[in-house]
Amino acid sequence: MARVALCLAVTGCTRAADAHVPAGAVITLAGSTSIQPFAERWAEEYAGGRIIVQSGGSTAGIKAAHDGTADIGMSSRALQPAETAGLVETVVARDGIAVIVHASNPVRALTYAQLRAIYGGTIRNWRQLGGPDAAITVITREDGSGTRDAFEQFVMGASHEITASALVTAYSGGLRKMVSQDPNAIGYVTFSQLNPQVHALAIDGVTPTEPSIASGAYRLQRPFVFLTRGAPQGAAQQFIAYVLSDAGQRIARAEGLAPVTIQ
Amino acid sequence: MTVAASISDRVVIDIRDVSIRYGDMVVLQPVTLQVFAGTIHGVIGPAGSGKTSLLRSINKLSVELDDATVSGRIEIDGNDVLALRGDALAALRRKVGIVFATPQPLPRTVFENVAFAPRMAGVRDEGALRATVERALRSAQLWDEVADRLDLMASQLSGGQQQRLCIARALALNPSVLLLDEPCSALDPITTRRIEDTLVALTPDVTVLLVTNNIRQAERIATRTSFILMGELVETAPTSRLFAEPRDSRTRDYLAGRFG
Amino acid sequence: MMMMIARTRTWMATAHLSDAVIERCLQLAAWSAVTTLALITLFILREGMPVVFDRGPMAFLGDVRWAPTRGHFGLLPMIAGTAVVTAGALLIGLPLGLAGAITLAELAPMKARLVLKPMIELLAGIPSVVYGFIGMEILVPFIRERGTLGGPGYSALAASIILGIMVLPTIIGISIDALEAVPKSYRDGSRALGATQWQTITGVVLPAARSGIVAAVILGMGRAVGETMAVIMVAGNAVQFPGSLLAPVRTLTANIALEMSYATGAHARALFATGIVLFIVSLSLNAIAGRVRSGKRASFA
Amino acid sequence: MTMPRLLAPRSAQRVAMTLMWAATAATVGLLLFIIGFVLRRGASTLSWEFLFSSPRHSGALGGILPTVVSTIYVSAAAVLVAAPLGVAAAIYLAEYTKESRLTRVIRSGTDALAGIPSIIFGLFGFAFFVTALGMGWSILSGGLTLGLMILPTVIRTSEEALRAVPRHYRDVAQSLGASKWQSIRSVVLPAAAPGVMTGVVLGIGRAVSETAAVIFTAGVALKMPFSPFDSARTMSVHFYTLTMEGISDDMAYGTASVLVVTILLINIGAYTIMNRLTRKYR
Repeated sequence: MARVALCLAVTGCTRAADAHVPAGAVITLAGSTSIQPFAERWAEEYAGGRIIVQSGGSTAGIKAAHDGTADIGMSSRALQPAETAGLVETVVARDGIAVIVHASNPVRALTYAQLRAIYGGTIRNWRQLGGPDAAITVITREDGSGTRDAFEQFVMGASHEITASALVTAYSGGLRKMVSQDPNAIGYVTFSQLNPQVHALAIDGVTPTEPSIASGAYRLQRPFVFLTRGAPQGAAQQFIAYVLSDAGQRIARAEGLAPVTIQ
Repeated sequence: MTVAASISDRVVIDIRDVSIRYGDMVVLQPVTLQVFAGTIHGVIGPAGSGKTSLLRSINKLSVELDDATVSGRIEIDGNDVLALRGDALAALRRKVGIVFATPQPLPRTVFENVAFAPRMAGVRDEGALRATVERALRSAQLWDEVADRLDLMASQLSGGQQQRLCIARALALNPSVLLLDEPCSALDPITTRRIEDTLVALTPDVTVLLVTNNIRQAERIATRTSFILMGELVETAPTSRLFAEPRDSRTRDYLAGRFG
Repeated sequence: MMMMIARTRTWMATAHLSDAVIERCLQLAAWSAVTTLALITLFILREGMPVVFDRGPMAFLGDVRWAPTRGHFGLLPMIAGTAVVTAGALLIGLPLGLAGAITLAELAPMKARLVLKPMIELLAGIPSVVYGFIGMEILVPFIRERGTLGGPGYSALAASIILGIMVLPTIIGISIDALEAVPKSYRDGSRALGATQWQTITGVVLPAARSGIVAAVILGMGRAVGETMAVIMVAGNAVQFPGSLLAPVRTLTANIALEMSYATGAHARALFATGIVLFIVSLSLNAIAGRVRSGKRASFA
Repeated sequence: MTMPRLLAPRSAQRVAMTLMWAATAATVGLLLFIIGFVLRRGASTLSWEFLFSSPRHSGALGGILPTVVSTIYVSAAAVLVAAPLGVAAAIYLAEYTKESRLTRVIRSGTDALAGIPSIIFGLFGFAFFVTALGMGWSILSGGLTLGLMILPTVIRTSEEALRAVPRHYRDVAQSLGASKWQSIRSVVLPAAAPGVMTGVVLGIGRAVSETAAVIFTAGVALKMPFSPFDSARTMSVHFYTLTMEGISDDMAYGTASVLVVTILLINIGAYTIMNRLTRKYR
């Protein structure tokens, strides 16, 4: 499975894949930058119409679905109660967030409490976790990144904050590269970003795999949600149906996401 | 070789009470001077006496490029020079050629140097340009030496040839007046005489105002001569009378070479 | 004769834009740089000031926590980060740069100078992302794995070294101008009194060129303060007061570029506020250098 | 700064000389090392196919053609802004004004603009061109931002070139009836052309190697740009993204090599223009 980083740093592309432009209705998707590259992959394969994919972040996507500037809003976080009014949510895939360490790191599993302590800056040495006597290099994403939001939501909770001494990078691929180069590093990337250079830890005994994410056993994950004003219909409904079809879900799996409709 | 007395008494350049200063440094006291049509008018005097500033004011170069302040009135064929600006001034300058002390060819070929003024005046037709260039080079007595090398870079000519090129360049638009600022100061005696012959040959079609610190040169070719000392016009007279019986003692001393 | 002049004049005026119109256009162009500066000031303030007004400047200059999505906009750590990294860069760039400038201006024969000077200018031409890349590939692992050094490798030290190299062309270039402005007679006089070349340089030339060199240092600082990409790649971007040179830091510039992609609302405005601080620092460094340099000219005028 | 007294002047001189030359050698050595390091690593990826084919999988495979084209478009847009404005400003400063309070304001404003960090240009470009003027992330926004950034460089070098033109060219041209503008256009400017061109080419060099100001104005879309309003990822931004995303080391080295070679050629070009043409006009 070609787990190649697809996430574009700043997805400014406002035009559909120009490889081939199928006839039929034009649908605009807007929202989460995490979903955007995968939406483009679906758009490339979709024969039922021309798909324009824009970014702007989950909040922008939710707003776009509300005021109709986009046929389908994309959100990679659960909606707050106030945001759900008039919107129908359709989960099209799930993206786990894998906690990664250097391949040579003996530590293979952590609890959520330990993870919170590491990122909170209270546990500072691998020895406290059964690893070598070395300072832990904590690496995180920049403020505003969807992946960081999800990590903070599930691991840190409202009361804790990620330590100020953590290294910060604006690129998930870059974070993975930093972890792969520093034996004492710990970081987190989306499940689709995993590659053999780094090792994904089991959290509370559950290792992030496609099934464990799909089933919800692996709790550190976020849903990829397509939002429509009212029940999806017309061209939007056809595209969502395509994405949930076997073909669409196989693309999701190929891109490292956990499909929702196929095992 | 003396020159016939002034051919006509029509005044081409009429300078009345003209004084020049740079900032608050006065370089020329009020000067009144007439230059008659078709003559060569010499202006002699020691260096730094304001001769060059006066000459450069006649086509207003001193005002535009040297930040000089010129008061008084300068008329060329009735045109109030100091009042002219912009395109009107440019048009006047096509009628008033100027040659500087050191030969200053433009970084172009011989042909393009002479053709510069007509091109600026809007002449496009190559045939007309070639004719103008040939005529100008002939009247500057340079044609025989460069006829077959017109596309040579001007900088490759000798000093004397370059100065004659500058004269030809100034003559390209048939100016009625030619101003020369010590044209031969950088040239050897033989070339100097050639330039002098050229200037004499230009009259009476062209009126020549020749600033020179070479007293003999003025004596040889100037119809009338003015003597300026330390920014003051001492006296003006037909050359022969000025050299024979100068009215002012300072002129007599200068001509005798005692100072200046 | 008058008729001739009149006819050519009218022809001239219509055939092309008259001089006055052209002069007007050139004058407008002359103001283009100043207008741009004004526009930049206007837009940076327009985007950044609202959040400063409604949260108060102390929220930015008095706070040490930066969590824009949670309402914390403390810039103090970044200001400290910028200061540490700039000081570090000068520690490296000044000695090397001044030595380079002295060699090129005073010691090198003309032939060598003609070869070396363009190479120094080429050093300035290299994109900062390449410097950052070299830092990531060589410097960071070196710092991490060296016994005596250690730490995550991404650190103030790495940023200082890279910036030290990057400011060299600025310091060398402007110092050379300062040294070359010192009249040759100063050197001849000193050597005539039996001083060695080095004594002449240290005793006569450097003091005479002092204000120019100070200006070069200040402009070098400006270059270091304003660098973004190379710093993001090697400094680690941690929002903290660096305990040691081996600790990661975040500079003002890095703060802007890191989060600009996803920032919205107050977060985006906070990044513009960061820009305002950087803008003020750069302008004042530039102004100080200008005054120092003009001070120099005055003494020689 | 003076050497400590403990060394006799003679030996102080020798020690100092070695130190000075060592420092210069180190500086030049650094330059050669950087270029060597990048070119050696990138050599294997460099090929015509790499230059002229499109990237696949966000740049992990294939070539960098779109980024080469984007770099050319953005730099061209920058020059179209900076050259006319810069040279016109330089002409006004060199030919039309005398040193006055006004010219001092213009000059200090231009110097201050030169001192502005490129990230501030990025912010400004984003706020002004991308958002306020609604050009979005595009070649136009990027080009305009870069154009304003290299404007001071063009103004400074052009003014120096104009001032280097011998004074008498103006005397002669205007005395032959050329108007002030004609004398500038037909005599002074051609003579100053080498210096002006050098300034413009150096400006291009800076535009090509710029990243911070471009990433927020021209965007990062890895697609072949067709219209000035298309978002475009320049080579330097592509190299930065490849490196920071850890997408592919080979592609990163290859892009870096192309970038460094381009900058080398531009600087060498500027230098030769400066030398060869001035000799012709001297």
